[in-house]
Amino acid sequence: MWDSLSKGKRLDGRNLDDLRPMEIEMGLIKKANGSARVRLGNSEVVAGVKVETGEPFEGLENKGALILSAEVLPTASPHIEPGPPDEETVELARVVDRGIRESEMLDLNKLVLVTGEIVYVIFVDCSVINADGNLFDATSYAAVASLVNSKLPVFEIRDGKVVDTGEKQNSPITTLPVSITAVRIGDSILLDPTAEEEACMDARITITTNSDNNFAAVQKGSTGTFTLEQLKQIAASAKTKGEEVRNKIKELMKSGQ
Amino acid sequence: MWDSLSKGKRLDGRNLDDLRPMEIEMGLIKKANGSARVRLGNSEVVAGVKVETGEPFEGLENKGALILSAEVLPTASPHIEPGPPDEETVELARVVDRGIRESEMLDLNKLVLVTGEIVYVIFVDCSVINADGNLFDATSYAAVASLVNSKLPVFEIRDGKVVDTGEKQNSPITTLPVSITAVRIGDSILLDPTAEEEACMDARITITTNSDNNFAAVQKGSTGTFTLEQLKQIAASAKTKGEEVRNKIKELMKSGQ
Amino acid sequence: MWDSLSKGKRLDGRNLDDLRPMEIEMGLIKKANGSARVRLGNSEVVAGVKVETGEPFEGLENKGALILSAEVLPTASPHIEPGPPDEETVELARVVDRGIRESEMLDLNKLVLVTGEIVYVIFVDCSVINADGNLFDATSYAAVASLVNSKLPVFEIRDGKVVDTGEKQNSPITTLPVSITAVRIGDSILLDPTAEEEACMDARITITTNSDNNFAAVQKGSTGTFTLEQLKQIAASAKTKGEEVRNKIKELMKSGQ
Amino acid sequence: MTQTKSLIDENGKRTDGRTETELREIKINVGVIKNADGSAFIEFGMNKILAAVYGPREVHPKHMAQPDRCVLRCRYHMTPFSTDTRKNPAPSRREVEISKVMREALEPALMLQDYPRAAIDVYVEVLQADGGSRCAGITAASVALADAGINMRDIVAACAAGKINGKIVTDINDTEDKEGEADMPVAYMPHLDQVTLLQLDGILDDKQFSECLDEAVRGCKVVYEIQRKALMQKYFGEETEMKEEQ
Amino acid sequence: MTQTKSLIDENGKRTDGRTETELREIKINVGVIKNADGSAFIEFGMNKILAAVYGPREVHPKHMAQPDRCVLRCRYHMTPFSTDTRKNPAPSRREVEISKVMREALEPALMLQDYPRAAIDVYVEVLQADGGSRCAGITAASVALADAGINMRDIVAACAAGKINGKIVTDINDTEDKEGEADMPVAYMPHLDQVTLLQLDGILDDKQFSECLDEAVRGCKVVYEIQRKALMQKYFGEETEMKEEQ
Amino acid sequence: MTQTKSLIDENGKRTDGRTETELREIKINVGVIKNADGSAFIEFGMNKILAAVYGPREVHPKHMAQPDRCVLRCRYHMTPFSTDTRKNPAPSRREVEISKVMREALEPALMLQDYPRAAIDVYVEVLQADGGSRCAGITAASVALADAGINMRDIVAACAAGKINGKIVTDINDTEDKEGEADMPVAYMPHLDQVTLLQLDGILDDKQFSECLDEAVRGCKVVYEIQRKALMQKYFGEETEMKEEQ
Repeated sequence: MWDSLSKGKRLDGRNLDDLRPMEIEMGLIKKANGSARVRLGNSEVVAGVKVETGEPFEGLENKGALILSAEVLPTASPHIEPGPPDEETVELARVVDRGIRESEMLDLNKLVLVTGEIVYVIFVDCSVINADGNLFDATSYAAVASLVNSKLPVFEIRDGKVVDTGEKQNSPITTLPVSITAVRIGDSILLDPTAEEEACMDARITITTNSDNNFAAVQKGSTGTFTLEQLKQIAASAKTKGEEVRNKIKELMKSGQ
Repeated sequence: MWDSLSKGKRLDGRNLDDLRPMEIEMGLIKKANGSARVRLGNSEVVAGVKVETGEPFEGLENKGALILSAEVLPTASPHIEPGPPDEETVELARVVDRGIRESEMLDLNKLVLVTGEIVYVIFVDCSVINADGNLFDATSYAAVASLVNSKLPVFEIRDGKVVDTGEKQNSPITTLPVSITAVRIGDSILLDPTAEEEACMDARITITTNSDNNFAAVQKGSTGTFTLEQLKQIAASAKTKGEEVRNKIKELMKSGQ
Repeated sequence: MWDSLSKGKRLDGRNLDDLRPMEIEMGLIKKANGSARVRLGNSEVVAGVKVETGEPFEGLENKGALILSAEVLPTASPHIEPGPPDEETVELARVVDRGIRESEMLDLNKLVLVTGEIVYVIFVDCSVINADGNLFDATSYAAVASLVNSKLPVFEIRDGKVVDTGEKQNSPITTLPVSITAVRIGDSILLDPTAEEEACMDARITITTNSDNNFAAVQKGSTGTFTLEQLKQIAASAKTKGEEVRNKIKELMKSGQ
Repeated sequence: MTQTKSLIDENGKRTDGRTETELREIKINVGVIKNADGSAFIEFGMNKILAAVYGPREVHPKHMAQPDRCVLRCRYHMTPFSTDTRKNPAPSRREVEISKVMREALEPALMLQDYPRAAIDVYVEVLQADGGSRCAGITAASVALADAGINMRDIVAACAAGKINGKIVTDINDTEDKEGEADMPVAYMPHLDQVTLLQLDGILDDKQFSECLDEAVRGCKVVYEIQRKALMQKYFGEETEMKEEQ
Repeated sequence: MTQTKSLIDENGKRTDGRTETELREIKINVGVIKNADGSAFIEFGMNKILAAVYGPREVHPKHMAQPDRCVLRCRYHMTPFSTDTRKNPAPSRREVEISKVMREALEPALMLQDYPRAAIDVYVEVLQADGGSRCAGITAASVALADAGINMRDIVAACAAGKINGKIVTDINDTEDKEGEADMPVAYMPHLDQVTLLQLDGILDDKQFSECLDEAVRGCKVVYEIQRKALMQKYFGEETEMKEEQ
Repeated sequence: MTQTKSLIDENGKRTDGRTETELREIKINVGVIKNADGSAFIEFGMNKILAAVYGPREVHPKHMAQPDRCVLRCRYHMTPFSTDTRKNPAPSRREVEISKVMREALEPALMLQDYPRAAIDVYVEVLQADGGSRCAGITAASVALADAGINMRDIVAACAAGKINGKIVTDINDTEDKEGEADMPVAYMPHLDQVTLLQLDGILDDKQFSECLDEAVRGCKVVYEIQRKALMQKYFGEETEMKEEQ
């Protein structure tokens, strides 16, 4: 790998800043309020949106509740044991959640039924089916696409009780957050790493931008370091490459998925 | 054992389709709303009924809630470790529950206080005290007998709150489900297996009939197989033998226990 | 140690019935409703009081709820693993709780908003920071001092909802429970044992007295025994030494902490 | 299973348009999970279920290893978005039970003595649940085991029969499961003519019991043909399947 | 333990008709659990409690074994139907604490050094709980240990005393525990004259403390006689007991 | 981070009176926990955080040991009374994540290959939480590691920068975290000039991103000086610090 990288090429033939081929399928889970399956190279994630009502979070009385979970299914790799999420999966869920939450992708102010008492609760559950590196981006794209695909039930309060009117509404989407993950191996910065590349990485970073192409969330990971110059360079790539991915999602939206 | 079985006899002298001696004692736990202790050979189970009020299950808004649990106490055998129920105990509880639920032994429609909001919650908790095979039937008989023995508190809604009137009512019992468990060892089918016989079994099956002598629930277990003919033969035995057990329970009911 | 004890002296130079030097600092956690840090020799505990509202406990509908927890932080010794409380920590919490509860230190009758429905919930959480023996007393003193230090928010019911008025009130303290712990090593009875002494102890006992110098709670521990005479002798010491500690806490209260 | 709505119309059609003996549409894709040793994706009506097989491989923890045979482990698991109401991610007692009966239904077909001291893990993931998810899961898992190259005596095919409006019907769907009178899931090895799973929820008399069991087994044979074609298509390509159909 | 109702009537009788120094009725049956190495069932007032002993036996996990002595493990557990309100099956902090003090109360009577590297497990199962279930449990467990043939220095007998209406009384029942002023459970080895358990909940002055402790020990001695008879009846039959009573 | 109140007044002062580039008051005491191999207590604004280090020591369970290096383990934990609303004692997903990034932020400074097969445990206990508890925790932990005598390449200092009212400011406090527009915690090794932690919550444009990152690093350098003095004071006494300040 090192030989290859020193020539600016990766084992799978990509340039250092190439993303792998991506496929997005929306709406595959009819029982969910929204769903998407994303393939990023051989990494594959299914995300589903389910909508309920409940109490708002403390301190966020005038906002709907967004709850994102992620699990890496034991189908995904020989190294996954079934069980409660480990440290890495908790980080995965929280980083994907952070991108959506900090970009304010969903206008949660529009998801309140009775301030401080009853709000829409939006569950976004992400299941990694096959793991071949960069689960952060694959999961993030699946979560974002499932929300893009979602229609929310119209709930109403009648006689003090929540009633599902049977009607549907578009989800209040304001922006499309897109994360780009890079790893450093020696002096090379590689985007969208495979599992093989992650096994050799020194450090990892995930940068999320919104539709205005501003930064919304960052997470550095792994036990290596970055210089300030490297960080700024990756930030610039995250904008360019993020826009590419965002345009792909926008096309899917237009095509009516 | 194989020698013996080839002659149609079991190590404890029983014929293949003989059940072990059974003892049922009802009402031993005064603090419970109903209780029973069952001895089936050396297997021994105590079951207790406790009644509360609560919300109905989702999708079953016009029915009382029945919640059955089973635990194999560490007193029961040198092989039991204290702790949360393992796979086998979960199956035990679910099979016993299924017999009671599918036969509609309790008329849950009569256990509603406010439709969709407050219903009777009937807990049936089963504790295996000594384990010597066929826990399915021993536990099932204890659960059924504890319900037969049970008197429910009369709850009322006053000023929007649940009040225990202090009065008692009979439980709304419609039928008596009885399970019969058989195991296959080689070509022999044995009813009511001991622990020793279960250690040699190829496959197991539990068949529950109701007071009309119809089938209400079936659970095949263990890693062996049955032929269709074997299954139909066991189904016939389950009816005959189930009726014997049912008559025993009916006698106890008449004798005022 | 045995040599030393036979001469009535301990390894740290104390007499058998000497307590170690004690330091109490109150109010160090501004975000808590009350707090205290106690150093007893090298054992160190921080306790914090947090106040919420909630339902009363069953059977105690006309009383506020007091909930005491204890944890031994992994900072406290090389032998502590992070994780849920083990048997010893559960006992620690329950013994500290018992002293406060049985002495009726807090007048819980004064902490009711709507009888049977909404009461003050007083959490006292104790964290052992460094463990060098006699955690029972160090934790008990920290819990008691944090309650002494506490001011409760004044809650009111307005339009059926709980409102925090923003005002503060003194906690309804009626008495100061003080526990004294003794261990038996051979024929010697030692008060306030160090970790080293606990490692050699035959039996342990914790006796709590109240401000009237009556007994309020006792817990014998460890796998050794006491004679009746030993127990009565320790009970007498618990009164004398408990009064010393109580006076120390009273002085701190006067000095306005 | 109390109040029975009309689940069969005047033309003898069921709520989803099927006849009494008709199975829902079934599609099986083999080898869909890159990292797994064997895998299959089944669409069985609205069920969408993945099965992945890892093994034979080393056992962890080691004390679970058997000196004379392979350990088979099996997990049936529903994703939170697979059900009408969101499923709590913690494993339910229902999932624990189904995992157990699924393992017991699959094991008779496997030559486990060929892999002493090893383990085979079967992971069944329900992405969308419809009635009959355990049968669909067993069906997919058996194909995934074959795809993993495990030595097998037979394929296990699974299908339920049941009773609605007093009639025995094949392959109970979600509505029929909830509002019908009986549901009997069966798993079956067609070549060995052996039943490896049998459950029943609901009331059947003598005659119905036999009829239901026979009908479920017939359904299993239909399912088996689809399993066989899916495996042939994977290993011999589209053409083979063409020939089969001629 | 605040507001004290009248728990002693004008005739000096307690709510269940007992005098101040009278114990509730106690019955002990030995050897009631077939699979256990030793067992006992105690009815102590309305308490119905089983104790089963397994061991000495191998320790799992092995690293818990002690080279020079046997490990004693003890679990106090309430069945869900044993209490007025249904008990949640998960172990409560109260059960964890009682398990610990129960083990510490039983251990002084056992010759654990006779069984190096082994474990003895004591399981106490409360089928019906009344006041004093820990004392009844210790009493039953000690009989079960004897029934298991464990080498013992003494039998541990347990009984509480307490304070109601300002008076010291023996063997506190449920109502007295909840509405009385103090409850002091004690476990005691009669031949060695040693206290192995002592707890107190409630207010006692100096004199009451001594009196209460002495009275609890007297109760333990009464309990011990019943333990002894139960064991003799098991091992020497009904007749022996007859002789005892003459 | 939606509705931005005025967090900077007309005099350019923040809610706690600081200027835009000013850090909160920071105090570090070294060696505060008797039993630990190294420890530090930090007050960083209203944050009160303990860090204790145990190790290098044997690894349990043993299979976690690495043949060529030391295993670093790290736990970030909040006491129940440390937050405005009582914190549930069970570890939250937030605590799990912070434990992970904290370990990854500390590890680059440690010469772990010097201690093969061993483990170092870092326990960070938040007694009182204010904005920036992860930065304060990393700062304290790095000092505690030095106090434990672990071989280190550099000290890790941590500080956040952020955006409030459209301006980049240093060392975000609790109010600014909740009501401001962006929070960027950074950990940094001053001598090696390397970033070991970088997170961002909130919206920044290109220019702000760079500015914020640079400002956080500047804050880390200020923090580093305080770490250095605390360690010198511990090891060389008050006097040394005096000289430093001259």
